[in-house]
Amino acid sequence: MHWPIDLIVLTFVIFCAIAAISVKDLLGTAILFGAYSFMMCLLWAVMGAVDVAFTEASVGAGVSTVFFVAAVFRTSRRTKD
Amino acid sequence: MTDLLPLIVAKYNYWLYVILMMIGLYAMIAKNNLIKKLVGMNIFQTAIILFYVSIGYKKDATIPIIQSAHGGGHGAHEAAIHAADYINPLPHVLMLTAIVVSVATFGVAMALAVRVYQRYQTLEEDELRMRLSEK
Amino acid sequence: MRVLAFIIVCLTGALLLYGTGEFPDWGDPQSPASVHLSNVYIEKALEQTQVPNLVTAVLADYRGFDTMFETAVVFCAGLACFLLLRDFREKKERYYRHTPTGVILHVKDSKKIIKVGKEFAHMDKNWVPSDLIIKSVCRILIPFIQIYALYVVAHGDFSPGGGFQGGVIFGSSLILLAISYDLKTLVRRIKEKVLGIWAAVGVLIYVGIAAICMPMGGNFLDYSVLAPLVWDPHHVRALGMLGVEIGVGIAVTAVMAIIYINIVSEGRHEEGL
Amino acid sequence: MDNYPALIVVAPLLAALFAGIAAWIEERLSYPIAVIGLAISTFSAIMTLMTVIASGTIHYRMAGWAPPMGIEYRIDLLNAMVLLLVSGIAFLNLIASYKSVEQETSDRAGSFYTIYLLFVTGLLGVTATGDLFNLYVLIEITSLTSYAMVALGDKDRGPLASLNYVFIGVIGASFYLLGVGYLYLITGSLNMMDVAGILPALKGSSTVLVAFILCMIGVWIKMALFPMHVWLPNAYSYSPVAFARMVAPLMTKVMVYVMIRLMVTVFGFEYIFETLNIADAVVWLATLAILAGGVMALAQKNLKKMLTYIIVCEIGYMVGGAWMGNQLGMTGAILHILNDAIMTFALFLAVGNMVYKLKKVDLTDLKGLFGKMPWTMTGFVLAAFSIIGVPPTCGFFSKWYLILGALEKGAYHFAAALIISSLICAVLFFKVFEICFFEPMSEGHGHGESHSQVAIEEAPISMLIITGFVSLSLIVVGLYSGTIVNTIILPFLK
Amino acid sequence: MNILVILFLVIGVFFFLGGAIGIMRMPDFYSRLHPAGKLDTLGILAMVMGLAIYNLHHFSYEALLLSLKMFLIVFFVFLSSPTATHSIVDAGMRAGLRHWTKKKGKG
Amino acid sequence: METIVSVKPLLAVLVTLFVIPILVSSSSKPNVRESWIFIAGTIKLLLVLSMLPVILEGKQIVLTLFEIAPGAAIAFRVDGLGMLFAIVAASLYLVTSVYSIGYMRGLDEHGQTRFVSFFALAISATIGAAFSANLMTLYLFYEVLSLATYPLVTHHQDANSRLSGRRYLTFILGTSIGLVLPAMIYCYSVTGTLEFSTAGIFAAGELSKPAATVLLLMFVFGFAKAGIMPFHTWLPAAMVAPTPVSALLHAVAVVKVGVFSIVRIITGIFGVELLSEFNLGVMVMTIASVTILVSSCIALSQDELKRRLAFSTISQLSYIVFGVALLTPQGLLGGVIHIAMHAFGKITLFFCAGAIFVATGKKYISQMSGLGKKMPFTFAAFFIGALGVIGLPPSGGFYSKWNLILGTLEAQQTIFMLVLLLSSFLNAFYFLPIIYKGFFGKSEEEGDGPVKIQEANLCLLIPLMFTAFISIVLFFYPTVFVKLINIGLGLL
Amino acid sequence: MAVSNKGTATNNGKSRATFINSFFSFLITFILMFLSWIVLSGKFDPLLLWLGGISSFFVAYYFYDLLFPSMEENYIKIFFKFIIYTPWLILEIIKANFHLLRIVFHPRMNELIDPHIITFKTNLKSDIAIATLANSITLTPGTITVTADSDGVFKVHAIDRESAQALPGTMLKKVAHVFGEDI
Amino acid sequence: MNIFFLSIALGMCFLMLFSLYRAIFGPTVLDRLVGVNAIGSKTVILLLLIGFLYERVDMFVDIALAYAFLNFVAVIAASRYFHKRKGLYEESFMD
Repeated sequence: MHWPIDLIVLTFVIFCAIAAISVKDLLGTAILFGAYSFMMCLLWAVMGAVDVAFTEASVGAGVSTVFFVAAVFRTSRRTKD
Repeated sequence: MTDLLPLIVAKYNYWLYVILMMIGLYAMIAKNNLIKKLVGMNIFQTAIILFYVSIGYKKDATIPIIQSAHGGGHGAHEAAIHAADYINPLPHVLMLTAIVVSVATFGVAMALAVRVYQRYQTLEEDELRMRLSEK
Repeated sequence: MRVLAFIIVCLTGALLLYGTGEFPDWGDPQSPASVHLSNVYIEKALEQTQVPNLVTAVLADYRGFDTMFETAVVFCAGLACFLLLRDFREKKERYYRHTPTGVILHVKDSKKIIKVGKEFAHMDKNWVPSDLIIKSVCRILIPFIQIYALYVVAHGDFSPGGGFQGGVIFGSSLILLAISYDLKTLVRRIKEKVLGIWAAVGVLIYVGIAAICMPMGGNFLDYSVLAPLVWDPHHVRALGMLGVEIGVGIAVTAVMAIIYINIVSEGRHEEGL
Repeated sequence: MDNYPALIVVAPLLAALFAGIAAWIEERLSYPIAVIGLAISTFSAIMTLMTVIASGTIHYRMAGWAPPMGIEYRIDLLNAMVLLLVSGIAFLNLIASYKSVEQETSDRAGSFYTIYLLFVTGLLGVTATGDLFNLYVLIEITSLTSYAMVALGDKDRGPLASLNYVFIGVIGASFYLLGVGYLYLITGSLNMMDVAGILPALKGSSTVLVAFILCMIGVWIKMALFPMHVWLPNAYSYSPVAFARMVAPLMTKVMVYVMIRLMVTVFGFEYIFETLNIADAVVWLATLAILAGGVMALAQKNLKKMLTYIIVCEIGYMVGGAWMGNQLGMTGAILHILNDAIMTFALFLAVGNMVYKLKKVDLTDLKGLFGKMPWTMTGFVLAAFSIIGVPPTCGFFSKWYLILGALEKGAYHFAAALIISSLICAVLFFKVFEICFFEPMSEGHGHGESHSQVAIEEAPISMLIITGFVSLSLIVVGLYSGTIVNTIILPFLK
Repeated sequence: MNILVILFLVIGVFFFLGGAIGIMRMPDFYSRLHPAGKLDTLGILAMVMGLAIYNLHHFSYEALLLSLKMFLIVFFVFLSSPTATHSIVDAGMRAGLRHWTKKKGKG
Repeated sequence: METIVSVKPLLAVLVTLFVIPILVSSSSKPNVRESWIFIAGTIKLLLVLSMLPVILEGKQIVLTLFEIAPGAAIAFRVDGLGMLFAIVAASLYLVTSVYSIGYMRGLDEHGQTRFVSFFALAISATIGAAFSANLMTLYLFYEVLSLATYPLVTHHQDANSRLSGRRYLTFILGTSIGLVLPAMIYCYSVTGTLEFSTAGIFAAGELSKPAATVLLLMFVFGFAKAGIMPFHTWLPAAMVAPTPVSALLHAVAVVKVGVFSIVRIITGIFGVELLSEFNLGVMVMTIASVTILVSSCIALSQDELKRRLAFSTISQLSYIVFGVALLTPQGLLGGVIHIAMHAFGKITLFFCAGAIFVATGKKYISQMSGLGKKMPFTFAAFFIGALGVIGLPPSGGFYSKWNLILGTLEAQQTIFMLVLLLSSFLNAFYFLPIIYKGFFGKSEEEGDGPVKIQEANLCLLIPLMFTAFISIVLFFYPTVFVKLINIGLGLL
Repeated sequence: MAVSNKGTATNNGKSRATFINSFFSFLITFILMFLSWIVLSGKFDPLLLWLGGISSFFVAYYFYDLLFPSMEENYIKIFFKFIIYTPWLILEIIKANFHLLRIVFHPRMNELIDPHIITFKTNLKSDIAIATLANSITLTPGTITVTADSDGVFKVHAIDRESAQALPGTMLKKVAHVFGEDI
Repeated sequence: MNIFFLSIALGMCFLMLFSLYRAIFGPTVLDRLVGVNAIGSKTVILLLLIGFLYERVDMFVDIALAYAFLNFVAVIAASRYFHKRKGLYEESFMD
């Protein structure tokens, strides 16, 4: 029943992951990483893991991204790769 | 073609988890920037979570919260509960813990990255190595 | 390095793919993982623990011991961030803002101290006036986020969520406060000391509830022996879980705030984002 | 009281929390709280060990649920021994650390003790638990605390070393978690005994094989077996002394314990040595680890670093012994867990005393130390002899069993590596001794009688007493190793 | 009833589609924000409305509260979405991003 | 064989160990310290002697302390051989401690407390080795001895002693870990025991000839303290140590432990029959002979007295190995009793060298012309000691050499008899000139020395005269030792 | 809020007024919180209600000054006015959204749009009013508030001339009416 | 009706692709931010739809709500970065 959504979102997730590690700007990485977490959350929800989805939503989309941005704020956006 | 689709659906999650994990691992090993590595680390951990959650999924089953007729409070268990109706909760439990662990690690790692930057003014590994060998 | 990494990654991937060969299909209800243990949980949990959310039941009761250490991990992370980054040293250069006029004073002499009060406020190089729109909207939102977070903590038994999620959301409400106003506001409202103590107290609630079971005659974490202490002995396990979730929520809230504050200000507790 | 098994782990955790609270309210209270917590833990460990020896394996059900559903503490002889080892060493080290913590991290001592106790909790939990996933969580506690501690030690290089440690540590833990996932997928259970009961039916499954390999790689990374050892030297040598003294002897040993536990209890010898044919390769790896560790140790100029490479070398001993696939080798490996923990502890205690007085311990800083710190050096010498494998000290006896095991299996290369590493260690330590013994101190050196009149600047008495106690226990444990083998290890292996 | 639900949902999807196309087609960052910030907001409103109505299919007390809860999302989005949009625009301004103008675009 | 369980062997080992803390705590009061040493030495000797009657009755004293593994315990067993060795070591320790008081104070050495402490430790280990019941225990004390002597060898803490110490350890520790340990473990893994027994521990057919050869070679070379030729260089190097060390340890305790171990290996591990069967005695004898001859020749060319003595020691040690390797009763007797005879002879010589050094500061033979006239007692003792080493009557050395030659005849190894004779000749050749020079040579620095050369102080003089005396006594009354050996080897 | 009775007795009326003010804002916050708790929870279990009460108290106690910093304004009136304002706003939003949709789907989009920034000043005083206006502007398509400072100066990014011309216009009047301020 | 929800959900997924494109290829960081913000709003709806697919929407509303909150926090945090650190590409003036 849910497999089409699962399939599509999973593919998006892979895109996001690749993009997140290949962007040449750490803030961009942070933002894409947030997107990656959104997708993941969706994926968990699709698979019926509501608690995991909730946690991923709160952690991945929320605090993780904020920590990331905070760290980038205190360090540097520069990255060579 | 008709045989292929069920096969893909049956294993798609497992294959993609491997790919995701490879992406994460590659980033952790090959990337030059420490924060990039951290992102790789997180992707790696998420891949594992994906794996576990995929284990737990059951076709035609609902989320692992027992459905009571009127949703009413404690102890309302009228009908017998069939295991096949609910998704396996155990992997979810494990992954909750794993997510928490990963966010804790992530926080500490970020703090470390800030410290490293304070000290060396860079996060690139090759530059760090250069700084270290200077002394 | 890249080639080596690529080889390692490919080897690992090949190994994992090799392992997937004998996996049961995705979503197969008859896979070993779905029949051996989980059936017992699904069928017995409501009866034994009176908690409809199976995940919570397993998380806080059957495998409550894991969760206890998970909370300890969170506590540990907060403590680690504090230890690593907190910087108690006096700053040499200080900036002050004259609030009525908005004039910024830059004091280089460390001995000269301007009294901070209504007229003058501390600031630092990163200071920018906080955005009015964000500020006023967040002002309205934050209490709602908080009540929602508390709701999530309290309803861990019935709906998804629980201590950890609620704690994180509460923590992000504090972070939002720090972002929309400034970090000083947060630190002034909730003292660092309070956060530190609460982080420990939260875990302590968990461990305490678990440990009290031992002198009561049960095993560690065995909530059922607490029945004489609560008003509703039939639901003692659910109540035990609720208590535990509250502990988790407190600890996680405090820790998230600690981590954010320390990372964003490099441990100086000045201006953040 | 039947709750000793839980108390071993919970006492330090509770103490950690109270110490954490005390750190904010009245920092001086943290230390006594920590001491009390660890004392209770040690006492419980002793009681548990005695119970286990007297009446066999203890099954402790957390939350009162029967094993496959709930988490179980399954304490057999091996567990009990390692538990006592961990809590004992942590306790002794805590007593010895008061002064050095005061010196190194005076402004946040309370938090230091909290992290310290959490670390101990993690190690104890890893040892006591009978659940595969619980093990992972506890491994993460130990790792997280060590990350913090490593960064706290050396202000300059600590954070970077720690960050690298984070990366590798996470990879290790994640591999382990993946392995557990594969196991869970194929068996549907997480309890060690339960899994062990199901596995024999799945002998030929590729999933089990991959699960096994993943678990092993994870544990190896965590224990720093040779090619995955890169994080260890920096991490351990940059951490604060009070912590290094505990992490160095315990962390890797506990991981070796985990490996043995997985091999003996979960997968079973039959599977590993009869179905799979990788034992020879692993023994070769261990041989390489021993040699590489020794050679790299030779190249070091800093005492702490040198010792960390020796740890790498010692890990090779234990892995090799465990993978011999015979009783003698396994006996040697288990005995070496005990012995190596004690001797590394003794070494690091002595080094801690030196650091307390000298601040840094490059080899050139050690000149004339025999005159300056005779007691510390005595402890150091004894520990060094133990590492080399000089008979009355315990290091010899485990080496004895290891070589016997190697001979029985016909792994002559491993036996040779053991002997060579002994020689390398001898060279290493005598290099140190020579510097301490022959080279005059940098200030006011003279000849003849002036040597005996060197002002003795010893470390504080609390540190010395512990150093002396541990050093003596090296010999005592060595002499009683027959008893240990007969009462603990052999019954366990049967 | 179902027709109403379908109508709302289709309208919502239509708004979202507009947002998506807008994000793709608009020439610069500032103008992209217009569809992203607003069409999506309205899309959410429409779709939640549809879903809430569908939820009231089997009317009960709980279902009503649930629909209210859904509207909480809308309330929230209406507060937060413009703020977020404004915040992003402000960020762009402060970052010194120049906005696209017609002349420039043509020239 | 009747056995008695007693703690006496343990006490005999520990008594000098227990005194160490007292020594350390009384480091500021030299007189107290030295009296403690003396008391401990006396007790030790008395303890050893108190066991003598029991042993002479043909009984054994056993004591098992720690069961490490089946067949490899930390255990003591006092038999004839051990007793012989223990008596020699304990009595000479007492003598040496008197001597070292004189020597160390005479030279005003630094770190005297450290010195005496490690000395006590070393002698404990020596006695322990003598009383070992099995190879494990023997190895244990062997290693302890190696390490305890290191600070003694490098006592001066200068560059020279550093180099020597390095060489000392390299050879002693390297061989024991690299050769003895694997060999021992191999033995254990084959037989499951390490207990010494006169029949050997190997059951029939357990050991092939090549294996036995390799194993024996590993042991013989591995116990490098015995100074078999390629691994002998540590001994001359160790002569940088203060003379009491050289005297007691490098003439008696350390080197004899090495030899004693080889004796134990040949008689207790392999067993005489096995080795005879494989005809391995000849191989060992050949090695020993080479050592004897080559080191004697090197000794000839040494000018430093102590080095000459060292090389002499190397050759004399090989006599013992040689004798044991003959695998005949006479040869065994001769070899083992040479432990005692050479001990008394050589220690006398070292004492004399030390006394000369203390009194005159001279180390080289070429400087010693005419000293005999000023130090007549010393040189007389030197003469007696030299006789003992050469093997001429009326010294004990004659007795052992005589038995050795008989042994070679018994084994019908005429060539080796020639080796013995030749080496005795060489011995005479490198000792007698010293004596000749001392008594009849012309003093070089007659009159211009500011200090008048005279005999060393009594603390030095008495011990050396005493040992010289004993050396002569042993010529006339070797019966106790002979009996002990016969009991020990089961020859009776 | 943590002002005790003792403190107020000795002080003059001003502090008493502050106390009452804060108490009222506490009370309103509490009620609001409790209401949202009920909406969220949807269960009327006594335990949960108690927990809701405690939670609301907790939030209200610590953060009463966030929602209602002072009692100067007549909140209830504003609230009702705001309710009236909302449908108009939504209508406006929908209207304007179609306008935006037209732009988006127009094949020659670039000709339709003409982004530019306009600045205007209002006399709005209170932060809330400014924020409301700003958000309303943002929500009505074609325009996004870039900055709005406390002096009432607005900087708005408009996507085309047509949207820009509508500003500030009716919306300002409505908002001012809601918050009872002059235009 | 479920089929309809599923197709709507798939349509949303398809629309997400556009936002994803902006998030991945957006020329500037802020474009990515816009993309992510748009993804966020779609996800909220998707979550609700999944809830209907599971017929347990009461459980999914919580997630959607939390999601909306936290997306907001993240976006605010990311855009606040530019309030403090000026400059789109290069490093700011700090230290």
